[in-house]
Amino acid sequence: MDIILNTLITLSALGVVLAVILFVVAQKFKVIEDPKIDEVEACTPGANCGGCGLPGCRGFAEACVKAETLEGLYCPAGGNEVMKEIADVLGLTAEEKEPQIAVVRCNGSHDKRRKTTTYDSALSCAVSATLFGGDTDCQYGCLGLGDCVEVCTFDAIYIDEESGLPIVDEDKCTACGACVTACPKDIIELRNKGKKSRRIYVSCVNHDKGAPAKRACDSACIACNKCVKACPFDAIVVENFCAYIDYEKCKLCRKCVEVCPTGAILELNFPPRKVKVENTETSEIEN
Amino acid sequence: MLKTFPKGGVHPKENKFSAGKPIETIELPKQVSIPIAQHIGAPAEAVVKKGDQVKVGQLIAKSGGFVSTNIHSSVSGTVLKIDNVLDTSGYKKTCIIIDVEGDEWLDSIDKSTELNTNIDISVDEIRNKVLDSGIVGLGGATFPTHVKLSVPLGKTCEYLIINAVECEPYLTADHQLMLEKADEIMVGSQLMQKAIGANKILIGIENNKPDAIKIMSEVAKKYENIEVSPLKVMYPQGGEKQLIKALINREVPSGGLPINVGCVVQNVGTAFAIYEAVQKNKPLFERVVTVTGTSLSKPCNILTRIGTSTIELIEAAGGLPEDTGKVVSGGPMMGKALSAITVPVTKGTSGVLIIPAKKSSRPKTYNCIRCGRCMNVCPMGLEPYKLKNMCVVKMHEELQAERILDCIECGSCAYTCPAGIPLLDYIRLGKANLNKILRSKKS
Amino acid sequence: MLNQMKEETIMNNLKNFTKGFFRENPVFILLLGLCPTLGVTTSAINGLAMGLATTFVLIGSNVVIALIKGLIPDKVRIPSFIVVIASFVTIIDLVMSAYVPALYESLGLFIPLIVVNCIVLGRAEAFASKNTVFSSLIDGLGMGLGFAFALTLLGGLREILGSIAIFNWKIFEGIARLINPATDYTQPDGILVFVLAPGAFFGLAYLIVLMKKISK
Amino acid sequence: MAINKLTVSMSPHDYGKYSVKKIMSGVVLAMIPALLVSVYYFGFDAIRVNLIAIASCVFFEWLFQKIFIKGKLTINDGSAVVTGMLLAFNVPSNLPWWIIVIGALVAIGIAKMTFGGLGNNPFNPALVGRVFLLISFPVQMTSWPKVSVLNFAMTDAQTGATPLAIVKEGLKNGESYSSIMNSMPHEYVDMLMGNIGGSLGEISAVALILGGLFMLFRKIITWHIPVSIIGTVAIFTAILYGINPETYASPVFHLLTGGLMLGAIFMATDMVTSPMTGKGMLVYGVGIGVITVLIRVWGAYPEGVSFAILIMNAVVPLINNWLKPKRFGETIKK
Repeated sequence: MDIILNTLITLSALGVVLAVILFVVAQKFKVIEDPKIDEVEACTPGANCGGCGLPGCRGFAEACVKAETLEGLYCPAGGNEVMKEIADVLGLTAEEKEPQIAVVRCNGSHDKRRKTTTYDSALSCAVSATLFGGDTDCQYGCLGLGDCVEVCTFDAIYIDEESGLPIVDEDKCTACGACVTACPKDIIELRNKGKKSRRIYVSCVNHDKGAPAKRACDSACIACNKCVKACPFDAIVVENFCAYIDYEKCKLCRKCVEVCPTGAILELNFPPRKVKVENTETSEIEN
Repeated sequence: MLKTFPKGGVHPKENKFSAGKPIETIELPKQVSIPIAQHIGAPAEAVVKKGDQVKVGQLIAKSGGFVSTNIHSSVSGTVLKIDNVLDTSGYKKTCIIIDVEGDEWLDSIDKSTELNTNIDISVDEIRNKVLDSGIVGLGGATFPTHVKLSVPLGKTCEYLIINAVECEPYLTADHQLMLEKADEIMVGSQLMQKAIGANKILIGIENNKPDAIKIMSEVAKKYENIEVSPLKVMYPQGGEKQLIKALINREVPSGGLPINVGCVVQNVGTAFAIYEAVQKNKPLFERVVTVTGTSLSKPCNILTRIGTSTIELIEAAGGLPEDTGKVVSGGPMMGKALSAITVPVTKGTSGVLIIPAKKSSRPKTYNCIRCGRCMNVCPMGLEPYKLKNMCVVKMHEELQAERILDCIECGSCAYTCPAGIPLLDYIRLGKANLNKILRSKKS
Repeated sequence: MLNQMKEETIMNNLKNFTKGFFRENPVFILLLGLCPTLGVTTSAINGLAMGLATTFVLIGSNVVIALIKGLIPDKVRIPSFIVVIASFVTIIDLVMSAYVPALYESLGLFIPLIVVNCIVLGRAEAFASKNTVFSSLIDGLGMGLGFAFALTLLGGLREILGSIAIFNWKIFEGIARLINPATDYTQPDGILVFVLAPGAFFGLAYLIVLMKKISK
Repeated sequence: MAINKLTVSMSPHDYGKYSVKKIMSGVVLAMIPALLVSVYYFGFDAIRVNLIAIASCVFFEWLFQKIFIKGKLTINDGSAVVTGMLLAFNVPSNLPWWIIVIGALVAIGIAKMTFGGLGNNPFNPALVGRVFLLISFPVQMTSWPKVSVLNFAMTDAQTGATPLAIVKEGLKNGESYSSIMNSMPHEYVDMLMGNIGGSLGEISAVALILGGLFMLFRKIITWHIPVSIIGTVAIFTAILYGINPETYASPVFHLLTGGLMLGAIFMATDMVTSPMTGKGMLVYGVGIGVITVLIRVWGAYPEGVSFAILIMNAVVPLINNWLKPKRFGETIKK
């Protein structure tokens, strides 16, 4: 009986005293944190890639909660879906953005671009770029040492052994833009993913004149202007001896691909062209 | 005990094969390509166009700003075109390509070899002539000399230091120039002294050139206020800050210039070029280049016109050896490896070094064993192993606190690393990135 | 429909029970309750006893907290949890000192220290205060047995290496006795350091590595 | 014209003569005199212990590299051989083979490869192995065989204590230092030459100093660490001896016995686990010296060099951070 009484008295007394203390402390240190930040953060992919330009996903969530509208705030890794979720949580409207993807604008694989020197320093594109234009005659092309691979937090880019060029994994790439800033040659660009992820782009950034560009690389853009003439939508411009397709204007008609003499314009994820294939085959036989 | 800088430094094998070989001239090339960016600062602007006739010494590209300088034709002939040509930087840069026809010099150039010791020229005239003649620091940094000769307001200069150290292994161009043109160098130095208003001229020569020390000391007696000091052989004594520390025991503050401690440092080659420019009216269109290498049959020092293709120099030195693996413009410690041997000689080319194939690859790399050798040889008292790691993980703020910008890129750390780690590669990269960040912060 | 739901609950409970062993093992994966883990695991039997004591406390506190979770105000839940836990620890403390005095002696201070074992409070906070009584019971049982499993494993490892014995059965000597009961063979000492504190760190570190490898 | 593809790399284009492999082989060469002395006094046992230690160290390095690290193979840099030899030098010559293998496993597996291999280990691997064995197998690790010149008979040698243990025991029993020394079977000359009980490689001060001079000459080590350790021990023990020569051993005795020379010359100078600047090395050396004397004079163990080095290993990163080299141009501030 003693034990029960003792327990009861001790615990009750303690409870009363502590309750008073707790009350005082609770009154003194009141913190109100917006619970929405947590909710928004839960919506984000949580990859902390920095693609939005803010410090991590938490930073992005805080910015979203603080902001009046979601204008200018976009999570490239999560895309429209995530933005819509966030908008629902906050009761705002998110702007729709065309999904984008990183594109490597160099097609100078080992067999198309001959090596003229041997590179022997630290294996980093950035180091190599401060030293010289690259171990081929093309001083604009991909160095193939994989700085873009290193910065990618989504494992979405890798160097192809055979061609020595980086290849973007379409399913994994979130267009966060880390590789774009990492590339010392400014070869990687973020472009609209396009319908059914069909894209057309000039896979060359060589600003040399036609002749030296062609000498350096078999698939270089030689600024022949044929694509410019072929384009019905004025989407192609040639600047500094290199063509560029504006993805906002391009309607994916593929006319430029046909006329390009060096194959510098690439088309991705299109169904094969039946008529055209037969034509080239016959012409090859004739030759 | 000979003077030297107190901390760090290495002593690579000297290999001065071309020492004592008289300065030769070679046949004029058929064509020269003269880059318009041969100096630190803004590139010059071409003032000739395709088809123009030019003479030796004629201005072909005009200074493009304060830190920039003129470029003159080194040959006479017709401008073939202005095109992009691969140069020492490893990139294609704009060059003026001239087909050589004969060797017709501008009339104003005094071609006589007579010594002109008259230095009774006004300071402004000296500066103007230096600017007009397109003189840059010939030690390799190619900083426009006229900028260095204008002492900023509020600063005074006590000493003019003539850098005759030539601490790079293999190179002998400055050494040979001192043997043959000691008097001219003295006059050139005095002209500079006058321009900057220095009290005294100090000439630092490393002790592995006893003949040059002897000749220079004897000649120096003829002139006032010139002192020749022999220095202990230690790389990188030719670095401005190290040389000042060695000669007058003053430390240039971090991020400062030699003028902060009352000095201006100029290379001997520059002194000679200034003599020629001021006394002979001859712009800078030729320089002495050492062509050397263990496998080269005839290492030599050649007086070369700017714009000559490197291959012609190599031919003059006995031809490119079969087993060549690497061609370096400059010395083995700080020179740049060339990606083609057609690269033109520029004002900054102090030497052409041929390295055999079996010596041209990097040593095998191991893990860093924290031996601290890189730290002990760093003449700037930095911690290269730490800087390298920080550069790899891009800790740029910490890099600035570790004073990466003080690095003079002498390469002592990478030279001495027993684990063969490419320390300097990454440090250079980190420096470049940090500079980029600082610039963008400023603007 | 009803059957399916029942199956689901059973599956859920089974999951709650098994996760404590590997997927969410408190010691190897969650790294909770390291103080008793390092302190008492000099032998397998000590580890097992400590693990079972903790299991008892876990089950008790989980059930009680799940029962009264509606009554406790959110602001003072931690003091309340601690009171509940402390009561159960006191119970096991009294029980052990009454029935297994030798073991109680060797575990010493670590039994009362169960009060501040992060697993107990952690489960109360993370699981019991949000789930039903039954699943809290299952969770407490699973987590507790997972803890006991980890402690026994570590204790066994240290005992084998440190004194070449398992559950106080000297291995070499025991085998020699089995072959010839009259033998006077005495086995050599083990690697002493595993009985000492540093051995606990080595053992735990490598067991964690091993668990990471296995659960991959 | 161009014959080969030119190699393009960053400056410098010339490289010094040091490489990790050369440094490691230099250390091995420097250990040869001490090895010869140990063979002279302990016979085949010395060779046996060395071979087992080296072989198992190299094997474990290979194994861990293969299974856990999966980088390029690093056993050919020679660091495992050095670790193996140092481990062998730090154990008695009559140690059973399986204990040596456990030591090698701990040295390479726990102290070195777990941290990422050569260059990343905070503690000297050989010493971690040795201390592990000392704590785990106190009996085997402290029964030193009595030396007998060129004993190749492979008979079980008698065991005896090290001079340090004799003195420690004697002082504990209340005898005075001078009386202990009088009954001591060894002269100072014996201690110099190695005619005393002790670990395999630590017995001969002369052979170790020879090796140290060789390493100094080859610029593998600098003078800072050995000199500061030996100097600190000498000064500290001299002060104690000056206070009371009856209860404290003389500095000469401290210098010549135990693993002090081995520790100062070979163990503490391990580049990976020692500070980088000269100043840092001096602090590190003084620290080791002080801790050694503290353990030897007032601690439970008769010998304290291994513990002292390991303790100071732990503060090396701090020393490196604190004693940075003097930056050029730092003194003048605008």
